[in-house]
Amino acid sequence: MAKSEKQAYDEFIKGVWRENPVFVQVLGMCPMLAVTNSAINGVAMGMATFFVLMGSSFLVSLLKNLIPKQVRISCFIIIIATFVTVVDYVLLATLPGIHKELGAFIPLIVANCLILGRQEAFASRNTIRMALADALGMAAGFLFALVALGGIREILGEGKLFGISLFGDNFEPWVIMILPPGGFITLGLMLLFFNWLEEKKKKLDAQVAATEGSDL
Amino acid sequence: MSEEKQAAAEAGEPSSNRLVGTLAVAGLLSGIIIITVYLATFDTIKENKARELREAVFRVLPGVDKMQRFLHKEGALVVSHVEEKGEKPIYGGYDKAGKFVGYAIPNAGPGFQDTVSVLYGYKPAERVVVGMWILDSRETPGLGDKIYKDAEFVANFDHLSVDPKIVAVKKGRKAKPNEVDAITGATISSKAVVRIINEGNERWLPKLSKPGLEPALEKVEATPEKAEAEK
Amino acid sequence: MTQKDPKLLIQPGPQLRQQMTTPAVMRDVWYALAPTTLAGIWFFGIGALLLLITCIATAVLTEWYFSPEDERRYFLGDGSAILTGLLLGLTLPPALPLWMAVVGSAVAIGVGKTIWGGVGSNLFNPALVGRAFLLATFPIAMTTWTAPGDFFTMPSSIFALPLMTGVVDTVTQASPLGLMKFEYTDTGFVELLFGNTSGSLGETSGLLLILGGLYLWWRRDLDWRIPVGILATAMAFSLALYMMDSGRYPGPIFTALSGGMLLGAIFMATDPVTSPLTPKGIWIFAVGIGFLVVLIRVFGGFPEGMMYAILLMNAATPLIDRYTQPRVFGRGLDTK
Amino acid sequence: MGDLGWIFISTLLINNFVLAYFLGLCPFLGVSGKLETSFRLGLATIFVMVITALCAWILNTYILIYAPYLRLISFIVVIASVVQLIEMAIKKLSPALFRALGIFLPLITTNCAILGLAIFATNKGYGLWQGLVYALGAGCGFTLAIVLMAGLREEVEMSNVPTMVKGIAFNLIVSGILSMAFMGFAGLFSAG
Amino acid sequence: MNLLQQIKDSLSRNIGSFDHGVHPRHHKGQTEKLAIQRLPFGKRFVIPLGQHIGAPAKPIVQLGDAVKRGQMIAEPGGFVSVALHSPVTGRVTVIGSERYADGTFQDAIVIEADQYDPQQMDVNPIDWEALSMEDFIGEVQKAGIVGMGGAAFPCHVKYAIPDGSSIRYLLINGAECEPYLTNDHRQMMEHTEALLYGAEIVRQKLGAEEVVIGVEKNKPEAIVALQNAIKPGQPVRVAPLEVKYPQGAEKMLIKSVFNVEVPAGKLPRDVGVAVNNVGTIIAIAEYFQTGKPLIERVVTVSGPGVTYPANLIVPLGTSIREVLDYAGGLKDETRQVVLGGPMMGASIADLDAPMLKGSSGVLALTVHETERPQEYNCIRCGRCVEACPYFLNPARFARLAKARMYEEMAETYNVMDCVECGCCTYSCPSGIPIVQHIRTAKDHLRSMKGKVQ
Ligand SMILES: Cc1cc2nc3c(=O)[nH]c(=O)nc-3n(C[C@H](O)[C@H](O)[C@H](O)COP(=O)(O)O)c2cc1C
Ligand SMILES: Cc1cc2nc3c(=O)[nH]c(=O)nc-3n(C[C@H](O)[C@H](O)[C@H](O)COP(=O)(O)O)c2cc1C
Ligand SMILES: Cc1cc2nc3c(=O)[nH]c(=O)nc-3n(C[C@H](O)[C@H](O)[C@H](O)COP(=O)(O)O)c2cc1C
Ligand SMILES: Cc1cc2nc3c(=O)[nH]c(=O)nc-3n(C[C@H](O)[C@H](O)[C@H](O)CO)c2cc1C
Ligand code: SF4
Ligand code: SF4
Ligand code: SF4
Ligand code: SF4
Ligand code: FES
Repeated sequence: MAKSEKQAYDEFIKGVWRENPVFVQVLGMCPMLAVTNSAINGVAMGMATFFVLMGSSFLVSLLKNLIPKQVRISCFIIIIATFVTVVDYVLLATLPGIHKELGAFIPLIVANCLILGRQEAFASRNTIRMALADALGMAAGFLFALVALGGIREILGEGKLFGISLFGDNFEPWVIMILPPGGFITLGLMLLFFNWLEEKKKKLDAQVAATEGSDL
Repeated sequence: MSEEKQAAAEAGEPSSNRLVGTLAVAGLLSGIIIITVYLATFDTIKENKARELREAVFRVLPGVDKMQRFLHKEGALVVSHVEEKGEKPIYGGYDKAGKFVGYAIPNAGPGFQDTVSVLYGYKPAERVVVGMWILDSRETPGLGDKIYKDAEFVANFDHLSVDPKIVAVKKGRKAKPNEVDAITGATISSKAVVRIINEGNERWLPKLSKPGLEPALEKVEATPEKAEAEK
Repeated sequence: MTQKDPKLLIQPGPQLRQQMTTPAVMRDVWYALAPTTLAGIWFFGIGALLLLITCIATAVLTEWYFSPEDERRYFLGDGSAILTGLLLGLTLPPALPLWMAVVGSAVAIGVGKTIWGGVGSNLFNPALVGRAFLLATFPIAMTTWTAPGDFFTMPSSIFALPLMTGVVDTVTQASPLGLMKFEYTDTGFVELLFGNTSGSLGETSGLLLILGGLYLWWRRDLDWRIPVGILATAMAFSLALYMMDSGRYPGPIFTALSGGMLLGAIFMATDPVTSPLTPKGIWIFAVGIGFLVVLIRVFGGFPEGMMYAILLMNAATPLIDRYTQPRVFGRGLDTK
Repeated sequence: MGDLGWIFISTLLINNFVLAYFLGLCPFLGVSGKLETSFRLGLATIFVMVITALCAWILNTYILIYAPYLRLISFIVVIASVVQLIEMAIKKLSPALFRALGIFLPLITTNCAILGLAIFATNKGYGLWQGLVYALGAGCGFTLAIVLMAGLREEVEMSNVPTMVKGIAFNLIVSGILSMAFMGFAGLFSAG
Repeated sequence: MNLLQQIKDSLSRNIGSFDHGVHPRHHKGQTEKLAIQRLPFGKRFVIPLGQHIGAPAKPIVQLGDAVKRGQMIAEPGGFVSVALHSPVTGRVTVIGSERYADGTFQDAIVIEADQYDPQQMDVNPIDWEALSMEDFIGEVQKAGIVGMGGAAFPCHVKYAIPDGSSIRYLLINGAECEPYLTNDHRQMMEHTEALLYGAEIVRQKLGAEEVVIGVEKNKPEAIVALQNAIKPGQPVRVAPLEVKYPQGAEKMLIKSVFNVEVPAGKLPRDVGVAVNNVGTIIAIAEYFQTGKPLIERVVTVSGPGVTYPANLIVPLGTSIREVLDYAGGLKDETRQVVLGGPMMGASIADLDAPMLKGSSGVLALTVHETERPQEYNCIRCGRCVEACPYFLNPARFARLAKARMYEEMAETYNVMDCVECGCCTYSCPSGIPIVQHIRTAKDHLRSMKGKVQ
């Protein structure tokens, strides 16, 4: 029991950090770049994706034995599209303001390769429990990335975070951050930062290995 | 366990019937879910939309309390309650007493970045624009978006003569009743708004009913949005 | 005296080299820009000098910081970072807060150059990448033009605190292009030629820019086809428009002398790194820029299109180069 | 006509699907390594987009007014099947064309640029001709962007981009610069 | 051909020049006024068996054999190969590996000179007019004559015209576009008669209509000397050429003189032209006049590192050291010694290596010439593109080669058409050794091709 709990936890952490869908696997970029010009939009998009991912992972792993191989992709897409439509309507009914901001990009969650990819690679081969842990991790990682990107763009672009002003009235907004080039460049630089961390870690590991080697 | 084995055996050679069947079931299932959610949210969504429109109309036509949709058909304005494809409506606003106040006219055109959708209020009796609101735009945050965020600019349209046509001038140079102070740094967007309104006027002014002969306020219950509002 | 057996060098041929070196080319461009720079400082005052120094210093520091440790000397040795900083500075409005210049210059070198692998590897003009970034980031500050004043003017806006808006306290004045685009007013030929107009630091005096260009051409550092192609195309295009409606469209002389046209055509489009290699390609490049400038100036949303025109053609340069390879000697002849 | 012209210019340059809307990024970043391939992918995209616009218009006009809630699912299913049918037809009728474009078709059918096209065209309320021009503009815009990108990347292939930067991070930053350059087209033909 | 094309052609007919190329300072002043001298015979002569293009020669003497000056010591190893002769009377002391100028070892025959022999040769004129074409070619091969223009390509191979082609012009290459070198220049002035005689032999044998001697305009005395020597009615003319490197590359020369481009991968004979260096023609003349095979050649010894620059007749096989010593030895500042011209020549590793049939010059260079600029990244300035006489894209070669994309260099950019003239490296402000990159690429491509076959 404890072991499987640990496993589930591992799956979760893997998605949030080690195999972060955006920063490490670079998946699901289109729907994310377009809407992440503020942290709150990032949260909204992240939550929408979260819901779709959890829902479809659950259904797919539940039905995995009933779906024949040949039509599995079609079935996955139908399942995903269903959840996306649900999210679309629910958002439209409950949070029309947010829905207006995210606009046409909500339906595009269907095309997010992250979701289909998880179904194909994980949910359709694992127990419901693990599938949910994996979905939770991936969705949380995606949410984290969206909020981080949206946050940076909002802080520089408007001097605010979640709508709260940070620098006072005299702040000069960095308009580009909210514009498309800002999205590209910020994500590029963030990936660069992750590469740099990775490189640094590798160097450190190599050093540690070297000193350990000499000790022996 | 044995079931699983069987399924695995079947997975090798499932009949095409089974494939189609699975898809059909999946489609059916998803259809059911979607329709359920659709029905559950339908009313709220409809109301949200109607409220949004109403708020916009009330904003561009001060003093208005009730509204109805008009279409231009066979040379005259007629009241319409159902959406019809391809026909562009305008809205008539009436005060508490049910007296006609003015029209709210939507129009759209290219702005700095993408299409800008404008709704503006027009009083035919005085031939003035009495309000302007941006329904949708992708203008640059901090610059172009001042066309709706900058109250000063929006106030330009509170009493604006349409004769001979509206003109945008450099900020601070407004002198005539048909002139608009453009936003510094967003001249293009400002001019776009003016152009869109001028185009709307060109299209609609000749089609409007003679002042005083506007269609009267019909039975209020007929408009769904009114029904919602009364609840 | 004869040596018994000298220690002989083995080097691959050819053993002779012409005298020009890359750092010397870069230095020539500094010299060519010197008159323009001094004039800019003369017109816009010490504030402008501070702005230029800030740009250059940031450019050099950024280059130093990002270049590999063992190659730093070599990366800095060519002097192109100084040039990028200088050219960026010359394209900025004189009252721009210094902290913004720091941002622009760091972006110019960091994003425009070092991530590509340093000098020679970048495919976009670094100074213009920096400027495009600044324009999209601080559109208002980047389009607030001040009138030329006396030498000791120092707009307080340049000392705005980092991240904060600068309040421009000197006389602001629309640039000749702004006047043209939004009010259809022409600026006189003489003013444009001698540079007593508002605008970017380095773009105001047409005469000095042309002088610098002639110097570079004489030193064979510059491909004459680029400025000539750009100016000819732009002037022809605007002449055609001018003949259609002279009240509304600028004439060819105004087009050639206003805004960044000369600075861009002579010093920025000619950046060898980001322009095509082949003679035919260079013509296509130049004509493309000339066309795009007028298109953007006259029909687009910005009063000035030089920067975008150059960046767009930079993007197309690899394609141009690829499809304009010269006919190799002895190939592609009619076979008898 | 002016309207159609503006729709085309706008989607081609000002509101380029890739550079301003972030749509079609996977092929844009993934397949832009080789010029030749990119160009053919671009052509295939134009083709699929035009088909999509047609399908979307038919669906919108004849089916979705009765069942708006099926929009997303029907778009996906119909576009995917129509493209598949056409793919089969091309394979039969013109094997050469199939070799040139066909291999890309499955890759594109489910991507977000195609779906986005259908959804945007619907949201904007475009009619048949407007929708087709919109699709043409979007497809050509995609082709323009990916061909430019491929040219840049082929060139960069030979230069010494630091290893740490190489890869998606670099491509994103280059896209950013390209997107910045395309900002120069903003406001084109709308200044009035 | 339509009228437009004709007008275009006549406009582009810049006779005497070709497009692109470079203008290095020519540094010929040091030696151009110095008459050709004879280098005294040394002691030891090293004759490498493979000093020409093609198959190495096969020794026909034994260790210890006594040989006479001009005696054949090795016979051709195949059709594309020539004979070797002893430059002195003496004794064969070694048949085996000897150091070559580039530092490698090659099979060679070493001859120790007989110190007391007067080194005279009998005069044995050959009646060339009576020879059949086949015999003529055989004689040229037997005489060991190779191209003296630098490539050392067996001369008789050029004369073996296959059926179907014919030669209209014999083009004598007196361009001497390499800086420093003046050996062709001096030969044209001092051996004018021999040159014209040799030209007549080759012209008649090849059935050519006319002999054209291409000479760069920086050798006016040579042009005058030739023009004075040409008899009225003789089908020989001198074509003055623009001073420009590589005017002497045969395809450029043909372009300059006839305004004809030799198609890539084709030979001059495919456009009806045979090209020979001045020295080559003179060697032919000497052979048929006196029976003396190719056992010596004219060499320019020059460069700022040489004490007394000179134009010397050097017996082949003499060590470079002896040649330099005769010219007063190397100055202290010398950093590099080059065999051939400064553009195409190679720097040598060992002064004891022998002079070869293809060695047109020995140059001693000092720090000033040998210091290499700091290498920077290519800034795409296009100077190399504007320099390449073959209209290739050297900048692209350098980049592709650095990225090891050799196949693309060949397929898209025709790297194999490059003649390694060095104009690109010469003109590059970033100090990129482009030619070196090109050589690496070509080597790689050739070895790949070898593997595939
Ligand atoms: C990044 C950026 C975004 C801009 N966005 C807008 C915009 O949305 N609307 C607009 O009218 N002008 C916009 N502009 C400014 C225009 O390009 C143009 O300079 C301006 O309209 C000129 O107005 P002015 O003469 O009042 O300064 C933008 C400029 C930049 C650099
Ligand atoms: C770049 C280059 C430059 C050359 N320059 C000369 C020259 O100046 N004089 C010359 O006789 N041959 C020159 N050659 C060699 C000629 O191309 C050609 O091989 C020669 O003239 C043929 O005559 P040969 O076989 O008698 O030597 C040059 C070759 C190259 C590739
Ligand atoms: C197999 C082969 C056959 C050749 N045949 C001829 C020929 O018939 N006529 C000719 O002028 N040159 C011939 N050449 C020589 C070349 O054209 C060229 O002169 C030689 O490679 C040296 O040229 P360079 O001194 O310019 O480098 C031949 C070369 C080779 C490798
Ligand atoms: C004629 C000439 C023009 C140049 N123009 C620019 C320029 O506009 N912007 C710039 O950053 N560098 C310029 N440079 C410098 C250099 O080429 C540039 O920094 C490289 O792009 C860096 O790789 C120029 C150099 C020369 C020789
Ligand atoms: S696969 Fe699809 S969702 Fe994923 S990054 Fe690519 S386009 Fe975006
Ligand atoms: S390069 Fe040298 S060998 Fe060749 S022609 Fe010129 S001088 Fe003669
Ligand atoms: S060495 Fe080759 S590439 Fe360079 S200039 Fe000469 S022919 Fe052209
Ligand atoms: S000459 Fe050198 S720097 Fe100039 S393009 Fe050629 S290789 Fe590059
Ligand atoms: S193309 Fe946009 S998500 Fe893949």
